[in-house]
Amino acid sequence: MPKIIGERIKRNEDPRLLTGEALFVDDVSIPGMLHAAFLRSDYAHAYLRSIDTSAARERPGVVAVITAQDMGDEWQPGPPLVSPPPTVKGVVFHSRPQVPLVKDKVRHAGEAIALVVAESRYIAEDAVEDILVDLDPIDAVVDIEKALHPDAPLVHEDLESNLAAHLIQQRGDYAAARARADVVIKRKIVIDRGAAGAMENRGIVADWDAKSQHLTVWDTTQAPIPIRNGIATRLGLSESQVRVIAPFIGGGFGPKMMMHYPEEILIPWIAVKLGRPVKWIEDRHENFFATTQERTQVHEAEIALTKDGRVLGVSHNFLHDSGAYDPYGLTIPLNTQSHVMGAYDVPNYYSDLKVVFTNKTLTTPIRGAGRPQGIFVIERLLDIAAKELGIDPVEIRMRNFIHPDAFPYQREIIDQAFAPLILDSGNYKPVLEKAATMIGYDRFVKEEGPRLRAEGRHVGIGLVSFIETTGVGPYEGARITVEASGKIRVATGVGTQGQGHFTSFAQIVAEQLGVGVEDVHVSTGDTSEFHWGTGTFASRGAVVAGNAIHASALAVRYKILKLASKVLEAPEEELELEDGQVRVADIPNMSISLGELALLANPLRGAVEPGTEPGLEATAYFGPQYGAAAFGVHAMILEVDPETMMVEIKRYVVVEDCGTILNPMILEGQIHGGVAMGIGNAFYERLVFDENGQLLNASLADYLIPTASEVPRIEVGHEETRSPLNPLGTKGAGEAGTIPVPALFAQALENALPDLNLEILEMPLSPNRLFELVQEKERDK
Amino acid sequence: MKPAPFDYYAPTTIEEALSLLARYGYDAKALAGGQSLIPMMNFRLAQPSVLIDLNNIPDLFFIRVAQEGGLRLGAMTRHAQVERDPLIAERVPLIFETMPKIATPQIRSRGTFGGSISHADPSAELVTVSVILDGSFRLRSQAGDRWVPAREFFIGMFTTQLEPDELLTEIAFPPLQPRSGWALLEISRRPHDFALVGVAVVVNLDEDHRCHNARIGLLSVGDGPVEAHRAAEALIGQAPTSAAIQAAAEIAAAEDIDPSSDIHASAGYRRQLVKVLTRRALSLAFERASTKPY
Amino acid sequence: MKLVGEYTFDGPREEVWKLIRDPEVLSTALPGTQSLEQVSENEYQGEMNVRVGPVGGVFMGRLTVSDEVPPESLTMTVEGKGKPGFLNGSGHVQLIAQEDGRTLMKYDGEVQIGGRLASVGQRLIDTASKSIIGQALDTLNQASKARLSAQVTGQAVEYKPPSETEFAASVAKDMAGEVFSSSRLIWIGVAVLIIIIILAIFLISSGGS
Amino acid sequence: MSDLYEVAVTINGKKYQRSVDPRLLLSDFLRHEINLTGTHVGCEHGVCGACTVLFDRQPVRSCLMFAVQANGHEIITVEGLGTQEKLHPLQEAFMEAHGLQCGFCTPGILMTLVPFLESNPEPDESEIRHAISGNLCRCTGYQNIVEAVKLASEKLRT
Repeated sequence: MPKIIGERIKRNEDPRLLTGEALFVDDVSIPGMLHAAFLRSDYAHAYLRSIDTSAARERPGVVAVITAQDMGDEWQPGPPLVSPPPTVKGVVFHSRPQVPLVKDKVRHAGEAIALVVAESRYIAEDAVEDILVDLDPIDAVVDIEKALHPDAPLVHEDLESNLAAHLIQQRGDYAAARARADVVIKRKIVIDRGAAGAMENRGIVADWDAKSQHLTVWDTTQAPIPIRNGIATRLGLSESQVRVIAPFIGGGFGPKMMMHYPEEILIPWIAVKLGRPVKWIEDRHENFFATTQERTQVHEAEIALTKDGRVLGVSHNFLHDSGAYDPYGLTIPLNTQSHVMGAYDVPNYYSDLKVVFTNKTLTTPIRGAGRPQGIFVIERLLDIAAKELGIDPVEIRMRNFIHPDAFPYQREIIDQAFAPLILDSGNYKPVLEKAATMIGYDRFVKEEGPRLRAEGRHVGIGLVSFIETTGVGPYEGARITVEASGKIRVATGVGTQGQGHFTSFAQIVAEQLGVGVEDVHVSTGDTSEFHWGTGTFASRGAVVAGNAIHASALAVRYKILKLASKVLEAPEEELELEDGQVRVADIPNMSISLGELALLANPLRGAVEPGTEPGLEATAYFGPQYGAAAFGVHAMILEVDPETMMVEIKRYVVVEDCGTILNPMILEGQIHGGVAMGIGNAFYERLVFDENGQLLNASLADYLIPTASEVPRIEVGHEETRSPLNPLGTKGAGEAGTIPVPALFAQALENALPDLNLEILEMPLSPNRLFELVQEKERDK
Repeated sequence: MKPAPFDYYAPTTIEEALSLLARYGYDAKALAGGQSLIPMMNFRLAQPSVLIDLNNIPDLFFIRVAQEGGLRLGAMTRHAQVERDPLIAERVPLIFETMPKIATPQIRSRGTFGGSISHADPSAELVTVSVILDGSFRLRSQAGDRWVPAREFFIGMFTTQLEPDELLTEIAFPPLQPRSGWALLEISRRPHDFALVGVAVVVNLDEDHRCHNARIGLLSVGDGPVEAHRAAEALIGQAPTSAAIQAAAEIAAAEDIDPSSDIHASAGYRRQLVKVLTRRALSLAFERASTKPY
Repeated sequence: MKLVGEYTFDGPREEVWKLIRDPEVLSTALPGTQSLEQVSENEYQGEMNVRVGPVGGVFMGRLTVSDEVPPESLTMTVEGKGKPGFLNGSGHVQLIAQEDGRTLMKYDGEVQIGGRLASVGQRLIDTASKSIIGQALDTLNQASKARLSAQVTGQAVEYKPPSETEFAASVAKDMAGEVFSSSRLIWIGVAVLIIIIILAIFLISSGGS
Repeated sequence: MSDLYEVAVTINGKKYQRSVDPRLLLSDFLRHEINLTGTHVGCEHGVCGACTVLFDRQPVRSCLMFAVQANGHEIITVEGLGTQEKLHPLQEAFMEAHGLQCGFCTPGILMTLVPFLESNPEPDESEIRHAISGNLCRCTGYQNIVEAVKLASEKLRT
C-alpha cells in the first residue's frame, strides 16, 4: 500500500480559495433576500425601560423591526450548550443561558436589543439609528475579584451573588504534601481577556421555502449538525426540514462553536415569519461585542517542592470570568484544572474554581480554551521554584516529567468531557531534548548569553513544556462512496475552517482505497450530506472524524476486495488497490477500475445477493474511549530594548508530539498559526474594559492582532508517540501552538532582563506594561 | 458598518470645488484620499450630508520644484506618489524617509498629502514633519487665497486654520540648508499602527560643526504637532556630543511635553519614549549633517 | 476618566463668575440647538444637533448646576445621549481670586463615556479633552479680556472676536474632531460648560460690537 | 435617500455600467452588485487588508472607497488573476507552499503582492514581511505566506 498518510500533500481546496471561487456565507445571494442589523446596547448594565421603534418601522425599505416584546412566547433563553458536570461532589452551577433579545435588562455592552430587517444592510443600519431606547444604567460588574463582594451589583438578580459555579477537585492530600515540603511558593497570577479575531466575522443566511416547507441555513458555524437540531427544535420543525450548511469558513478558533448565538435563532426565525430569505453579516465592530471571548482568570497558586526540585503538590484557588451568561458551562475552567499539573507527575493537587458572572460579553473557548492559563500557572511556578532552588529551568522540568512507563496516567480528576482525566501516552524527555538542541539551549546559556550580555544586549532564552488534552468524544461519523466515475465521495459531519480537512481526510481514504488524493472529494459541514456528529473543536477533527473516516474507508475497502475477488476470480489476499484500480498482484492485465466495480455493485438488473448492500459505500463512526494527550515544548530567544521595552523574537522553536502525523505541511501550518495567536495573547492582544464595562478597543486598529512583522520564523520539529486510543494513532494539534506561548514569553523576558529581577505573573503584557513593571520594581527598591 | 447617506459631488476644477464648499459650508466635507474619513463614516461617527470628492481635480495632483529651490506639492498628491518621486528623495529627504512609515501600502496608494495635513491628527507623521521642515500651506476659498505656515496652521486635535469654505490646495517646502541632517524615528506596536511616540528631527551645523539650528517635532504627545523648543534651544551653539544630545533629550521629555495616556501607552511611558527617541534621532541627524552633502 | 486642571484668567473673579453663570447666555449659546428648556432654576434640558465638519448627530442632554457658591464655586452634572454613544459627567469648578487681580480656575471632573465613540476612539479621548479644555479656556480668557477692555475704554475692543459661525466652527470643529475619533467630548462636564460659556460670550460680544 | 449615480468601470478587463447610491462602498459594489465575491470584507475600517483590490494597478482597500469613485477607472480583483485550471504563478506558489488555511484573507494578500512583486521582483524576507504587514492573517502565522512569496518570485522570474 503506497504511503499517503504522513506525506506533504498539496491541498485539494486551495484552487477554489485562491481564485476567490470558494463559497463563504456572505457570498450567498438569493433573489428577494433581505438584510438584518441589530440595535445593540451602549451600556454594559442597564434596565430596559422602553423602546420606540415607530420611526424605524416607517423608514422606506424597512420590512420588520423586532423587539423581545414582539417575539411574545417565542422569546426564550438558551438553550445551554453544555450542562454542568454531574460527577463532582458538591458542584454548584447556576445555568443562565443567553437570551435572543434583551427583554428587561442589559447584561453586557453590545447585547442585542432589537432586530431590523430591511431591503439593504445600509437601510437596516439607518433604521437602527431611528430606534429610541430608554436604558437606565446601573453599576456594572467588571472586575472578577470584586464580583463576589457582598455589595457588588448582581448580573442576574434572581441569584444571591454573581457566583455562576463552584467546583473543587483534588488528588491526594495537598495540605500534607505542603507540610513536608522544603519549599512552598505562592503567587497571584492574572490573565486577561482576548478575542478570537477570525478574519471572517460571523454570518447567517436563512431561506424558507414555503412550498416545500424546507429551511436552508448557511451559517459560519463550527458545528452545523447541532445548529440544525437546535433550529429545528426552536422553530417547531422536524430535523429533516432544516438543512444547515457551513460552507467555507474564514477561521473559527472556538467562538464559532458557540451555539446558539441569538442571531442563529433569530435570523432563521424571522426568515420563516417573513417568508423571505434574510442575511445577517456581523461587522467587525459587532464582532467585538457579540462574538464570544476568553481567558480572564485570577489564580492564587501554590507549589510545594522538595529541595531537589521534585514537585510534591500544586494548589490553586481561581476565579474564572464567564461574562454575562454561561451556556458553555465549565469547559474552559475544567481545561485549566486539567492543565495546571502540566506534563508533570503531581501527586497532590487541589483546585478550587469559582466562576463568576460579569457584565461582559460571554466567554466560550478560544484556541487553547483554558489550557494556556493552566500551563501559564504551572510553568511560572516551576520557573520561580527553579530560581529559588538554583536549578536550571530545563532541569527542573526533566525531573518532574511523567515517566514514559506511567502511561496511561491517571490524573484522578475529571476533565472537560466530565470523564476521568487520563493521559493516554507520551514520552516527554526526547521532545524536550530535541527542542533544547534545536534552539541551542546549552550553548546559549553557557556562551552566547553571557557574551551578548557583555556586549550590553538584553537577549533571553526560554523553554517551556505543555500538554494538550485533545480529541474528545463523543463521536463523529463518515460515509464513503465509490462513484461510477471512480471518484470517491466522503461526507462527514464536522465543519472545516481552514484546517485542510479536504486534504488530510482525503489522504486517509486515498491510502486505503489506492486512489489519488485529488480524486477524493470530501464534503464537510452540510447536514444534507451527513447528519450525525458534533463539530470541529477541542482539537478533535483529525482524531475523531479522522478515525471515523479511516473506519469507513476500511469498510469500503473490504467491500471492494470482496467484489473484486469475485469479478477477477482471484483470492482477496492477492488483490492490490492502486491507481484507482484493483489488480491481481503480479498479473498486470488482470485488473478492474474502481468505477467499473462501483457500477457492478449497483446493478440495474438481476438481484443483489441477500445479506449484501448495493454500492461500494460504507458509513462508520468513531468514538474514543477518552481524549488523547498531545505534548510539546516551545523555546525562544528574544531581545528586549530595555529603554523602550520593545521586544524582538530572534528564534522560535516548537517540537510537538501529536501522535501520527497525517500531513506535516498542514500540521506545521496549524502550529505556525497557533504560535502567532499565542504571541498575540502574550504581548499584543488584550480587550480593555473600563470600570463601567465599556470595551475600549473594539476595532482592529486598537485590538492588536500580530502582523507578519511581529511573528517570527518558527522552526518545527516532530516526535511521534502514537495514541493507543485510535487506529490512526493521532492526537489533536489545533490548539498546541497557542497554549504555551505566554508562559514562554514570561520566562524569556525574565531571562533577558536578569538585572531587574522581574517576576512576570500576568498576561497579556505590552511594552507599556513592562515599563510599568520595571518602574514598580525600581520604586520598591 | 455602513456609512449614512450623503449627497455626492465630484468637481473637476478647484473653482468648482470652492463654489461647492461655499455653498455647503459645514454640511460638506471634502473627500481627499478618504483613508481617515471613510472609516469614521463606516463607524457612523462621521455623517457629513455632502461629500465633495477632490479626486477628479487634476490641478491638485503635482510635485514640482519651486523657484527658490524648494518643493511644491498639490494637495491631492498621493502618498504612494510622494514615496516614489526622486524629487522628494533629493529635496526633502526627511519626507522621503517618512513615507514608508505612514500606514500601509494600500492606504498610501489612496491617501493624500493634503488630506493628512487637513485632518491634523497629532499622530500623523506628515503633520509634525511639515512643521519642522517649515512647510507652508496654500488655502483657497472663493473669497481669498492665502499661505499659512505649518507652525501656525495646526490649532489642536483635528483643528486647523481651515475655514469651512476653504480648501488646502498646495503645500510648499523650502530647500534644506547646507550641512543639514534629519531623522524620523517612531515606536509603534505594529508597523502600520499610529506611533506611540514619534520624533522627527532636522538639524543644521555651522561651519565649525556646531549646532546652528535644530528642530525637534514630536508625534502623539499632544493635541497637535509638538515642537520640543527647549530641547532645541539647548543644542544651539553646542558641539553635537553625546552628552549634549542626551541633555537635550532629557529636556524634551521633561519640559517640552505634557503627554496623555491611552490604553497603549501611559503618559510616563510616552515621556520615556520621547527621551530615548529624541536622543537616537538627534544622533542620527547630526551624523547625517556631518556626512551628507546637505 | 478624570479631568483635573487649572487655568488663570486675566480678570477679576466676579467678572469671570458672571461670564460663566448666566442662564440667558446658556440658552442662546449652544450651537445647533434645536430645543433648550430650563427645567428648573439650575437644570437645563436640550436637544442639540451637532453637525459640524464631518460629524453629525442629535444629542439629548441634561445639565444641572448645583452647590453654587457665588462667585467661588459650582458643581455641574451633565448627561448626554446621542446615536454614537453616551456621556455622564460631573465637575467641580472653583474660582480663586489672585493677589494680582487675576483669577485662578480649578476644575476637577469625572467623566464616563460609552458606546461607539468610547469603543473606537480611546486613542484620542484623553488628548482631546485636554485639547478642548485648553482651547476653550484660552478663548474664554481672550474674550474676557476683550470685554473688560471694552468696559474700561467704552470703545470697540481691539480683540476681534470671530463671528458666531466662525466661533462655532472653531470650537465645534474641534469637538467634531473628537467626536469622530473619540468621544462626545462635547458633553464632558467641565468642558461642556466652558464651551457653552465661550459661545455665549462670543455671541454677546459680536452682538454688542 | 440620495440620488443614484452612474458608474462605468472596467473590472478584470470587462466593462460594467451600474447606477449606485453614492454611499455604496466599493467592496460591497464588487461583491454584491458585480457578484465578484472573491474580494472579502474583514473589518471595514481599513486595517485587515482582506478587501484589497487593484485600482488603476495600485493596491487599495476597497472598503475605504465608494463605488461611485471608481467611475472611469480600472479594477482588478482576485478573479482577474488565474483560474482554478490555470492558476497565476503567485496562486500556484501559495498552493505549493501552503500559504493559506481558511483562505479568507488570501485574495487581499494576493492583490497586495501582485504589484509588490512587479516593483520588487527579488524581495528578501524582511521586505516581504513589511509588504504584507497591512494584511492580517489569523491562520498561517505568515511563515508559509513568506515562503510562497519567495517561491512566486522565483516562478515569476523564470
